[in-house]
Amino acid sequence: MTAQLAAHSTSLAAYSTSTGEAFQFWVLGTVAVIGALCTVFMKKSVHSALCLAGTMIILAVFYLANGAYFLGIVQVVVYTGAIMMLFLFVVMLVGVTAADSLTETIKGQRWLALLCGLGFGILLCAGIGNASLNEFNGLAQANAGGNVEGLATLIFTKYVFAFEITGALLITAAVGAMVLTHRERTERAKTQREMAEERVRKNVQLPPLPAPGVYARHNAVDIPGLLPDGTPSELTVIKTLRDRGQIRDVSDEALKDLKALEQRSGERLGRGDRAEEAAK
Amino acid sequence: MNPVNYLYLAALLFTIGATGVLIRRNAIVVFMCIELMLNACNLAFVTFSRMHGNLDGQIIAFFTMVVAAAEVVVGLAIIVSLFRSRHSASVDDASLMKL
Amino acid sequence: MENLIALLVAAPLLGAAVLLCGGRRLDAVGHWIGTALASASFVIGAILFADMLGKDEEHRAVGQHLFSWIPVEGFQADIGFQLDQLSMTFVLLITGVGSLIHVYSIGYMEHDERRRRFFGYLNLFLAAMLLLVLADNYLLLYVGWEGVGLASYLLIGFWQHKPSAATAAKKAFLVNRVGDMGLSIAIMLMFTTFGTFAFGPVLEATGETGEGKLTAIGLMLLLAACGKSAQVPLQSWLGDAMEGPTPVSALIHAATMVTAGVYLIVRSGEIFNAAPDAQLVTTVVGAVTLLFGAIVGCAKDDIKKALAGSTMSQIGYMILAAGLGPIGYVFAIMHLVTHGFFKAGLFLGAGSVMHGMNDEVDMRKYGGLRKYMPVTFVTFGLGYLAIIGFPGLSGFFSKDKIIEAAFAKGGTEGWILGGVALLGAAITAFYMTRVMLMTFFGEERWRNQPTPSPAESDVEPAAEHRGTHAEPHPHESPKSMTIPMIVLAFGSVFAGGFFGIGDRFLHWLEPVTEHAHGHSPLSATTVTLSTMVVLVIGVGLAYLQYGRRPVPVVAPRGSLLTRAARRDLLQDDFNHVVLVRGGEHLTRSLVYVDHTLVDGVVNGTAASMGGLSGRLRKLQNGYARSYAVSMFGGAAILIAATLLMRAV
Amino acid sequence: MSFPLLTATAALPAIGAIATAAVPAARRTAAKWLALLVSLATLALAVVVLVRFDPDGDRYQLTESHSWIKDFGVRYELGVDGIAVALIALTALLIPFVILAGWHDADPLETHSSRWRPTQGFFALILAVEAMVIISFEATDVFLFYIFFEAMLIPLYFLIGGFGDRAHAGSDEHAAAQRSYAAVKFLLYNLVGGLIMLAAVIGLYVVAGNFSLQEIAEARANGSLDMATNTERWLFLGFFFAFAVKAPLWPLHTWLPNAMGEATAPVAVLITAVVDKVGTFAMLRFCLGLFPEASKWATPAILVLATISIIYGALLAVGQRDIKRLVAYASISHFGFIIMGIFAMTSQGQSGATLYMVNHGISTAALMLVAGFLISRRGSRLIADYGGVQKVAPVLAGTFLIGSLATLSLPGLAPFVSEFLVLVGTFSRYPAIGIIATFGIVLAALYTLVLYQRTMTGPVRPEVSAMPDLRVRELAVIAPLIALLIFLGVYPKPLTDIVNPAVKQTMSDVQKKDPQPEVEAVK
Repeated sequence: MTAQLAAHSTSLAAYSTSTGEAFQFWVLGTVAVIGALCTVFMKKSVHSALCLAGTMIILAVFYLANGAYFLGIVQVVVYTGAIMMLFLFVVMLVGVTAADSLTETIKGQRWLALLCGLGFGILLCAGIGNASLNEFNGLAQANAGGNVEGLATLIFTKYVFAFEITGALLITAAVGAMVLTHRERTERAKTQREMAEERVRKNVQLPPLPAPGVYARHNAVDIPGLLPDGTPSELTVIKTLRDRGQIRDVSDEALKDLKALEQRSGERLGRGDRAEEAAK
Repeated sequence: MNPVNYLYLAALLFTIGATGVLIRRNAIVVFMCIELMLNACNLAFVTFSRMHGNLDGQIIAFFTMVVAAAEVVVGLAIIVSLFRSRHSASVDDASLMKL
Repeated sequence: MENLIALLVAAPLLGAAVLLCGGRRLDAVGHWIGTALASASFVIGAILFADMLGKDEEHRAVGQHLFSWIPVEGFQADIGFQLDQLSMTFVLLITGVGSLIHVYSIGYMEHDERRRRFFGYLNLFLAAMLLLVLADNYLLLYVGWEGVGLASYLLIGFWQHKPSAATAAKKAFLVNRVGDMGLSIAIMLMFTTFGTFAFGPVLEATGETGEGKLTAIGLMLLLAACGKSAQVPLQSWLGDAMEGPTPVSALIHAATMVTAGVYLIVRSGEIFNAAPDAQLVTTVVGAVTLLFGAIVGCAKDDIKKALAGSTMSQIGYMILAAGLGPIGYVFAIMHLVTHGFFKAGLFLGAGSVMHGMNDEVDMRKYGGLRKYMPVTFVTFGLGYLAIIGFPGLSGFFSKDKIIEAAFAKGGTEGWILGGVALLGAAITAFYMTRVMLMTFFGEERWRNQPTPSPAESDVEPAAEHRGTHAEPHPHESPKSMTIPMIVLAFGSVFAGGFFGIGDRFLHWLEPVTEHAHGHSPLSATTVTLSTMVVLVIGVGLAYLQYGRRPVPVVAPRGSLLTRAARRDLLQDDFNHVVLVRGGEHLTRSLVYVDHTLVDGVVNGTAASMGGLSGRLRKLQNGYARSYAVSMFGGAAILIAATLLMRAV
Repeated sequence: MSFPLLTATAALPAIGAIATAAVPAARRTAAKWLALLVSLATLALAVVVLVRFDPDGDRYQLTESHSWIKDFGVRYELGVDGIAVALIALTALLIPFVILAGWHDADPLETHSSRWRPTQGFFALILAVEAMVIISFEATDVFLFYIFFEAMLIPLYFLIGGFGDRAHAGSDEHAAAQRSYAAVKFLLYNLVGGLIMLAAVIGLYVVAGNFSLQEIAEARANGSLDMATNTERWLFLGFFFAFAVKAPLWPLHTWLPNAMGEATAPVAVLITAVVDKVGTFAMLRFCLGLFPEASKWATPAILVLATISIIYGALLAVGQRDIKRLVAYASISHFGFIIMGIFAMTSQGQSGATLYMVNHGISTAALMLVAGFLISRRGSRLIADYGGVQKVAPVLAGTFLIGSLATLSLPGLAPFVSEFLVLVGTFSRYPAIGIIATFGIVLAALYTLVLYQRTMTGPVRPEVSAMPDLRVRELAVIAPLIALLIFLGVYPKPLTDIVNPAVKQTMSDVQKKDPQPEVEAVK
């Protein structure tokens, strides 16, 4: 295609273009407009992005047709290839399935927007029509030494400062994007041990809540479970019974049993004195 | 065909893009519309370049692309962080400018 | 010799400055300084008088130009003095009576802790009054005019802690200001008419302008005189001014300041001569006040207020005489001088009585005092005889001449004015006899009066804390008080004769004021005889009323006229209702208008701006897209504008 | 080139302001002394200006001229005529008293932190106002004048809003609200006036092509600059409006009572005695100088407004309950006299108006500062809260009385001279207006004496029974002012000598002659 287009370049100096280019313009132009409209009116952002990518590729073709070979390629590679992919990534990140509602929430916004758009478009076209733009010099001369070379000459001579500054701008933008999206951890992640220690320090509910029946001597629903220290936990009885006060407290016996058990095991292990100390 | 038609096309695309900016609420789509407007401008620049027979228009278009790239990077980053904090990419949600 | 004129003013002015700025360390000697400087002024006056007598009539008027006061393009006001016979008369009266009253005050104010200040104010008054009579132009006269007003204000309100005194002082100043307005308008008229306001040029040029202008000037001068001399309709302040210490009443509100109006009219004689309408109004004012004051004087039980009514009435005589033109000027001034003697004497006597009676002022609580204060009785009695015009005493000569001159005015006017003057003489005899009888004769009504009278407010002036509130012990006053009374009594007896016999005073003053002999329809003897007759009638009526019958301690309700006269013939009530109330309503409504309307318009604008911006704020809904639409619309408009501009 | 005396006179207080502001927080006494010294040095410079000024010399003297904004022909042009010299002297004279009187007005309260530095700010702002006022009097370039005319609003805004009267009836919040209301009102009124003036200034540039007062006046006089009648009138109205707000003239006056009521007494003096004079001064210099025909055209309306001001201000003063507001309304009445004198277009009227500016400055300062001392003792501005002060503080009462007497223009005190000149000047051209204005002097007696009676006389109220008499510092403020009042009342010649030639010039600007007295006219 490039070659075909390059052949056209000789005729670019003319007032009007070749029929081929005209044909290409009307077909692809229509598609481009449709693509643009779809970009605006598609409900899903993925679809919008794809339509936009299509429009951009068509624009790349038009660049080539206008003798801007370098830009045409860059349009495809950088714009469509890199930037639009970036868009798609973000769309994925935000949620590809999410469909936007197109109903307008700001009163009169849509009508105003359409009115302004229409007016703006008409005025712009009127302006273009009004301007005497019939003289077309064509790029044959400018592109004589090759389009890329021509551009390079300009960029590195006349526009070298702008070029350098845009370089700086790009770097700044990259850094800025990093800063914006990067979330700094303000503190070190806690280890499991630290979390456990914290719970002990707070002393709210050290172990997980006991299930009914744990440590129970009875498995009736109206008997509370016992906490490790032997006290009954009313939380283990269902609320209805608790409200009615139908809780059978068996903790005294249980505590007694527990004490006897501890004493016995203590004697056996020879830790009597320590138990005494604890008793004090 | 008169190459001026390219300019009309550019104007049309620009207007469509602008209207899109105004009526869409999804920040990403709004952003895409902006890209569309930039592209329309680029088309116009390229056409002007052809009209005048020099490459300056193309240079401007080139710079536009670079700046657009930078803008996209920063803009998308903003959208991402907005989305993170608000769980929404709607531009209407960020209406803190209201008194 | 002319250079001494300034010293006349400077001496008391220096006294005022020293005493008022001197601070407490001068408390012990302040009254001596004040008296000394007042007397110094008198001595200078006497020297100048002697000098003046030594010259021919034509060269007696001298002047002293000090410096240019307000030099502005087309407007020359100078500080300059003029001493002619008229001024000389006043200078001697002012400094003479003034010095006597200074002496009197030493005793009278002995116990007042602010005595130094009192003497400062008195000196200030002397300076201002001398400035008034010595000025050689109206503007400087105006300075003195307001200066005496200020001194009067300060002295009436000397016992400022008494609200009544403070109010009276303010009232005096305000009413005087209305008169002052007349004087300032008169000066402005002179300026636009004559281009100057110095006495000489103005009075010489009266022939060169129309009568209308002169009438206007004359009426404005009369307004000023009414304010200062307490003439109807601006008389209301004088009665209240008796709130001041008695020496003040004697000096300022009897002998000197209140006569400034007469001076002004006599000084401006040429203007009045050329404006018969103004003269007529002057005589009417004088006649009305004459009766007004006399009637008020009959009804008052407060001895000072009765005397104040008398003062008003007597000045009415003078104004009447001054209004008569050249036939009356000399007699106006002559009565002024004799009145200065006897009225000051009467006031000092009244002060002496009050001094001995625990500052009681209600004559119904006096009675039979002649035994306890013989000197006061005699001097007061001589003053009394002088004022009613007892043959041979001062008042006889001066008042008689005025009545004669009134008749000499001619025509119906002459008869009316003369009749009024005669009637006034009768009433004068009546009320003065009433005062005399109630105070010095009859039973001792002050006995068994342990409670203080309601006239004495609970806040007593420090100076008047002399006795307890128990029964008063009438006693004679100290020498410093009686001597001035004796001197003044001497004047009351002999001044009239001295002036009147052989027309001495007339010849003295004639070069300044001119004099014309009127053609009276009645002979001088007839007038004198009728005066005698009305005198006897007045005295007789008073004797029947107050001498034969006991005087009730509590005032009877009295007739309608009596009650009205007690209230100053309702003039104060009129003032209160129309001016005070009306003014209060006016200011209050203006304050309201200022707040709601004038301010309201501005605040309303602000509020509507606020409302508008409140609406506009809603456009700022915070939606970026909404803002983008306006930007986009703006861009479209810009394009349209560009296209339009290019198309045009 | 000679020493730029005028610049120095204005620059000294400006530098002083910066220096004062820079004094550290702890050394606030040093700041006070510094401010006082600077103001005294400025006074010394003003005296030098006064001495160097030759009344019989050129119209504008001690001129300085430098190019400033070339593109618009804006120049830094200074010069003084007799009127300006008198007013500069007044300003320089009053500021030390204002500073001395406000010695403790901006001391930080105990509740403030130690780093709080209101004192420095207060005195720096006062000096800043002084600098701007002085340069406004000196500027002969319209644009330069405009800048400082407007800029002085900024320090004043802070002085009113930031340093209110501590004697306030309401709570602290209420006081603060009132204060900021007063400050904003002051600012808005004057800004609106200034805005309209700016439009007129620009209009003048469009018409005349430069901003130089002298050049424009000359061009107008020799006919090379011809303004259409309507243009001239509109421009005149634009200028006059701003000055009438500042002056203030009825019905643009309502900001003054608020501002003076809420500000501390020294600041109130600064506003009414100094700053407002810029308004009347500018009427004389700019309105009459630049637009003589339009001035004559507007005279009847302005005289009517001035007369309304006189009577209305006095009547409202009678109706006030607040001492400071009373003085404010009295000032409105007095400004009516000044404006009347200016537009009467007679030598007496204009000389009188100029003297009035000076005398009113001194007399209001005397009355207001004593009132301030009184208020600071009792902590209330309401007249009804006082009574019998005379008994406990006789010196205070005496000075208050003299201030009151000066306000009612008692002969022998300075204001009488000027008031009478204004009245005579007006009367000789417009007798009816002169007579109506004369009623103002009766009303003046009413409001001042009622004020004196209610506050100073009568039985001693318990709240004032322990009131101390004037202190040495306060006496040092009042005594010179009173001495000056008396001196200028008896011997105003030094002042009239300076003012007369300038008035003559102004009269020739408007091409008016004094009406001739009837008798001489006959001759």
